[in-house]
Amino acid sequence: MAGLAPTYGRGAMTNHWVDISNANLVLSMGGNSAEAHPVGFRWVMEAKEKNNAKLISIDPRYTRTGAVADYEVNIRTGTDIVFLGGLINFLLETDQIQHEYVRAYTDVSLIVKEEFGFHDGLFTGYNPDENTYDKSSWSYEFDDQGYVKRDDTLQHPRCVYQLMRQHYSRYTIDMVENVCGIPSQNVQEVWNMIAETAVPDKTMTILYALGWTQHSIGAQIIRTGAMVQLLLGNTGLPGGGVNALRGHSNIQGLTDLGLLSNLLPGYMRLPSAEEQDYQGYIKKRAKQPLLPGEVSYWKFYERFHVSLMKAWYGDAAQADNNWCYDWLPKLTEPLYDVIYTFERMHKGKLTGYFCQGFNPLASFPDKNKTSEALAKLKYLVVMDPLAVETAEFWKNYGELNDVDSSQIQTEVFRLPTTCFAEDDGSIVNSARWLQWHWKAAPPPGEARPDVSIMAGLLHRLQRMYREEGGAFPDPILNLTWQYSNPEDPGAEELAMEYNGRALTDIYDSNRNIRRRKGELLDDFGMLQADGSTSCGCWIYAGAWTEDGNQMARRDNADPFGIGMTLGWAWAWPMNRRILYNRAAARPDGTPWGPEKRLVWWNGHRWVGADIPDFPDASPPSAGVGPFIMNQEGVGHFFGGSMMMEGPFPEHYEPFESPIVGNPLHPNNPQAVNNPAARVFPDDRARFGTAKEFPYAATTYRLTEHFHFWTTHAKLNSIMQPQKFVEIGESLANELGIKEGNKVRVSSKRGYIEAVAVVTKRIKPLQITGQTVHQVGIPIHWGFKGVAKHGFLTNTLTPAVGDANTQTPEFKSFLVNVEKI
Amino acid sequence: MSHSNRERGILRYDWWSRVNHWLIAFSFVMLVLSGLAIFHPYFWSFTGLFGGPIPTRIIHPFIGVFMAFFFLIMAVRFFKVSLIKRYDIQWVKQIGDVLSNRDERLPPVGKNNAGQKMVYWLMVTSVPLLLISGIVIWQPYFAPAMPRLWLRVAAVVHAYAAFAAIITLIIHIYSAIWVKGSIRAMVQGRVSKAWAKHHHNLWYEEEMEKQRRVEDAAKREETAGQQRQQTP
Amino acid sequence: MTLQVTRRQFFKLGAAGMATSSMAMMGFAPDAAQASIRHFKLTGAKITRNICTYCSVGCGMLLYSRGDGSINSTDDIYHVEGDPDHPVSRGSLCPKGAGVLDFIKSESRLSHPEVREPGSSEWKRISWDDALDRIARHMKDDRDANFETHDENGNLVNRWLSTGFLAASATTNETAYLTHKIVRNLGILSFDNQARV
Amino acid sequence: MRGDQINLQNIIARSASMAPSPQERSGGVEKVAKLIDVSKCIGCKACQVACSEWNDLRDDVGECYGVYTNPMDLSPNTFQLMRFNEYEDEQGNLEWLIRKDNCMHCAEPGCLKACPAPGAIVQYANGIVDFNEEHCIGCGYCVAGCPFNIPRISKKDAKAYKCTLCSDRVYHGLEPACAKTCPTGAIMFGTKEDMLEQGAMRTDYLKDRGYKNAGIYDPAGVGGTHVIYVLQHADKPEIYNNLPSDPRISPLTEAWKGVTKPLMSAVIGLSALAGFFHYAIKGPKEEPEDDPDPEKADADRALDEKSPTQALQDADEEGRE
Repeated sequence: MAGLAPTYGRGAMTNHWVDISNANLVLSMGGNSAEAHPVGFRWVMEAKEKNNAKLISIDPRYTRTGAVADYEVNIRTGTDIVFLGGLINFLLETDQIQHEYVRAYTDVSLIVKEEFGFHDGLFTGYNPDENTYDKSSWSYEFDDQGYVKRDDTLQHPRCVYQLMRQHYSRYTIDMVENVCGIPSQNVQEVWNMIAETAVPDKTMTILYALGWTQHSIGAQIIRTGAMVQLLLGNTGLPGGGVNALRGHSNIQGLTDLGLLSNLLPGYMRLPSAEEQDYQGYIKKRAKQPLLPGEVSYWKFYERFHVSLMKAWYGDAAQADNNWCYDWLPKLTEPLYDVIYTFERMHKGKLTGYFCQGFNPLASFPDKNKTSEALAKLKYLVVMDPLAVETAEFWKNYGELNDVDSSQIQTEVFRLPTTCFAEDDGSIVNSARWLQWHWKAAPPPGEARPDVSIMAGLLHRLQRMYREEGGAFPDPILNLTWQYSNPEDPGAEELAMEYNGRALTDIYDSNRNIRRRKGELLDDFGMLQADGSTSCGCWIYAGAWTEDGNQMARRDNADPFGIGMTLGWAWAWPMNRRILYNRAAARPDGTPWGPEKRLVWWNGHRWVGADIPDFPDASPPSAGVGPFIMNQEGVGHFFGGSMMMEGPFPEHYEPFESPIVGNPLHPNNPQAVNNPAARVFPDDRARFGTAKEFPYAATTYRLTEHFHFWTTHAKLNSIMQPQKFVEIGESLANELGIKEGNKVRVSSKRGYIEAVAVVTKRIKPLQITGQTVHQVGIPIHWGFKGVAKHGFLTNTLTPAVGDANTQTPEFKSFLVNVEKI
Repeated sequence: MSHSNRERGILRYDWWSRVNHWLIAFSFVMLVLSGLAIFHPYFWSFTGLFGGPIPTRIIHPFIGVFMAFFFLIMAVRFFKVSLIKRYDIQWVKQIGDVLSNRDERLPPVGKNNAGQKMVYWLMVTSVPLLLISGIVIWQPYFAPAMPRLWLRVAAVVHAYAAFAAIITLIIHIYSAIWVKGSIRAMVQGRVSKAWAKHHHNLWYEEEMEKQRRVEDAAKREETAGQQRQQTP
Repeated sequence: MTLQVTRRQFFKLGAAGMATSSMAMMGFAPDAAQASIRHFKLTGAKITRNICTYCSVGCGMLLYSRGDGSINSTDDIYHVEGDPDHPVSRGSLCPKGAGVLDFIKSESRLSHPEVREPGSSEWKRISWDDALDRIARHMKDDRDANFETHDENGNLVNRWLSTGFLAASATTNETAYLTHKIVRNLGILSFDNQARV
Repeated sequence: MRGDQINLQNIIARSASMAPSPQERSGGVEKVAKLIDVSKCIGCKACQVACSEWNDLRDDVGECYGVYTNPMDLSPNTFQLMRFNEYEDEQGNLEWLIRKDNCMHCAEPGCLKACPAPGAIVQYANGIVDFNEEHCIGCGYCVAGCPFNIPRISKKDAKAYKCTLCSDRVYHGLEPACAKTCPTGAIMFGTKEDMLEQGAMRTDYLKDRGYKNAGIYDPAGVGGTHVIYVLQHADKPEIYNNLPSDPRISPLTEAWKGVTKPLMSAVIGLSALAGFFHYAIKGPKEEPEDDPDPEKADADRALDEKSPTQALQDADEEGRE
């Protein structure tokens, strides 16, 4: 999650599900945790019971989370930074921050470059023609040794503390009321509740999901939340943190394993086209500490990288060929994300496309554009257990998918695959637990596991390249393939491959043997940069060791009674359950409070209920910071150059906003929407205005359904059979819509029809003196499956993404609603 | 058949009245048996007479409708003779004499005595109640559409009306057994003149009067015929 | 013939009827008052431990299947419930997980490879070998035609931009790892997963 | 199936049966209860799905009626249903009250009382009221008898269905499917004693949080229930989608099935007996021709031979006498 890594060092959920029960306050914002993750939400209810914790739900709608919340607030979609920025301002101005934590574990004292500035909604270095920033001024002042200058008194005008204070001084409570639409009295009450957790032994946990990510400023919203948790001293502690509640069962695993355009496994990055030099590539990524004595764990980047290359290319990867550095594809664009790819596909620049258990026609913004783009392919391969919409984009389903098959020349292959019940393997939950599962039954008919399909394709390509030659076959022909059954590699062998093993005997610094040749590695501490280890995903080292499959462990003992169950499955990194847990102890190594004991210094080493996320022999006196992935060892309020929009989160309106201008910068047209967002001209032409499309719409999931899968499952289809949209009572009255009426919801990009759910749970908001109605549109239902067929919601959504991740802005756009 | 009794005595019930009565009687007995079967576990085994519990539940309302139809016909046809007359009140006052078989002390009555009329009127009241309440609780056709309060009221009405009807039935059957000659009247249709004179004197005289007129007419006809024969 | 029922006969009929019904009343209606609960459907089932395929809470699941693994039987999952040992879910499942049986057994599960030829409006069943041969041929033709070894600035880039790949979000790590290993080494950059939508 | 037949020892009441249940050796069975804590319920319908999955029920895929509740009503294939109500109090505060509607398993079940089919409805010693479709005759009396409007008659087989409280699972030592699956712990299962204790704890908790009228719903009118609710507003159960505030077996049902049932049966039997004894004591009204007095009988026989004219003349004479 792109907002967390620039703040804390890693992009993952900081704590874990059961740990939510250790919270004193739960903030559910940017997500509807009760509906999207009901079982995880159990631990919120436990916190309420066990700690008398309160639950605050902040959402555009009164949701099922709201139904059991102690405080329920409705916010205009896409304005979370204003609310959280106002909170930062409130905490700083009333001095309700966790002082000891903030001073010791954050960057408040670091001094920023003089050139850095922020004027009328834009940071220094903006290039309006390219919609990009020159980020050279977004950095620290360094001393002679290359370390960052600091002022521990926090008085320096350019120390992070003062800059932050100044930046958020504009986020007053009136501004919050005006922009978010929450009455200031309610805002104040929520802020007061949150501020109570600034004391050392009380924690708030933040639960968020796509309600924060799916905005053009999504990553910055998340970062604002993360900053709040630093100010309150809630990160690293049990019952604290910023918890990204991931959507799919193994989306964490796929991200860990780098199945994104710019990544390699373990959050290593593919080189850009300019990085022709291997040493330069490593040097840039092997980040050295910026403060004396800090860990800055990425400094070992080369070990991880070389071990990956050895896992992929075996003996072909050698020091003298830079471990096959040249074989890796190089990036020109920062991301080859899906919006970019479908834009190119729409322009006819793609020949083929593979969808492995993924339904882009339903999942991507602007369905009509997606459909047109797919029609320009020569071939499309869909591997899926289910008959999904994408595989039939060429088939006419009346109004639901109005296409002319005869005009579509795409050759479409639909390959049946196994589902989870029919294979062995591990998946990673949101809390980074790798959990192994076992096959229970054979798949239907001729369905095959994805692994066997991928192997089948690879072998055919290898044969053709061997026989016919062709474009750059080296990496294809040299891929390691030491599997017992080359046609269908076993999950166990693959797990051992990504765990890593010694390729020669490995010795420690005292020449004691640590691992013999061929043995599996215990953890990433054993990785070597000299080619003597292989490891397919360095953060997973330790998942399958010589002691066996750690992911299959089933000891649920919880000796400390705070839910750490270290013997259940295996969590990356190193089986640590709460990230940055060094911060759960005071600088002197003692817990912040008896209720918040997690890891502590016992005089010799770090011990406790969790595995320390820290060098376990580094004494408190050494003053090493708890955020070991960050170069400074501390948490970042100042994001440096890591974010596209600037070092401090700033509010910009959604690209389709129901109001005119950005109330924070009414006079700067460049600062209305995210200035660093990438918008393709064709897509910009398909944005609507509030004049034509007056209502703010947001999309979401219902608890009865999972994306477009469960509309194929009868039980779930019975529970929610048909597509609907939620309309507030007052808007429904205005439009003469009654509960159960059919309505047409349209945006600039198309229309859908659905049943109206008229509800008291959506109330009109007062935004800068104008009434704004919000409309809720669940994403589920399509033209396949056993539920009532319906229109795809993404017919309506705009193709614009977050500037950092290109996550589409599904949560805020404009629609019109008519009764039909 | 030489020993035919067709012409003996007086015709009390014509063939349709008899058929109608017995259709109702048989249906009613079946209704009682099937109804009691699902009324109280004492009678559960009656379900065996109908092929099991579910057939019992299914068949009961159909018989009910069947019976109600024929009952309607009979009720119309028997309406006139069931109107209450002055002597009926006297008869009821002397119920002790009725029960003690002191028939000679009773006032002469018409075709039906007060007891029979009470049976008529009780049935005329309870059968429609049974029909309506039965329809309300009739599964699976009507009951699912009925509010639960209606179901409850109907169930109570059905039970009470059925109770009244069954008691009436028992009195009715017993009376038939008790008053010799009644069964023959309803099975064969005719009663002896003595029986008629004894139990329903007014009706007997009416009948005799009717027959006399018929005979007189026949005689006149005969005489006229003879005269024609004699006159060439 | 006329049916002549004397009163004696009438009595006899009634008595016979009474006798029959009293006999039944005295207990010749067997089973009537017995009750039996439903057959316990898990008896003898094989239990397989699994993790829910839907969201990222990662609840523990017990899959109950018929068939004991003997060579002449096939396993068939017929019930799913929560794994009470699992520290997060402790036996609970949400509405999606609780209904996952109908996902596994969905009528829209695919069972054989199919192709839709250009311009056609229907599917055609093909064999796995045909499907994989044809797809691999498409891939090779495209890759050979459009592979970029160098960008416009002359940098070595070794990439294949004219085919893209979307990876699943519920497959195993092992599948994902192998998929990454193959896709990246074909030179594909338009590679994404469901993390963002 | 025989092996699964629950020991009759553990049945404490059965519909339409005169046979007493065994009373001895029944001490080992504790009363159970399901506690539904509405204040912890998020209305996710996991219970609804798990119920259908366990009980092999698949209702029709219906349509959206403009509300979250779906299907719209209980049915033979929907044993339980989450009913949603957007409730605004006098101050205009919105609460989304979501109630799981299912059989309450009354200690004094109206359905059992109304049922005429022996053994079609039984109450186990643990308190579960179970329908045994094998014995159900489909009369629908249970529908009329239930104070909570729960049983539904199938259109396919004309039999009554409702929540069994997973009697099959409970018999095997498991909790009901809904209780097991409930993600938030809003549904709990245990002995009734424990559940009342848990409910009391939750009530105190809710009172601490400002719900002055929080309480347990265990209505005395039906002798208490084996499904009990914790309500935030126990003083107004009707705001939870018409949960009856004082449910009891309808007086009409009592009038129909209570003491009147044996009483009527007895009266019917007695009236038949009365006839018999009347006959025995008073004897029949003989046919006039069979008069024990031979003279009268002869006269009556003679009467039959007379012509109507003669008969009328005789009558006139009698009248003159």
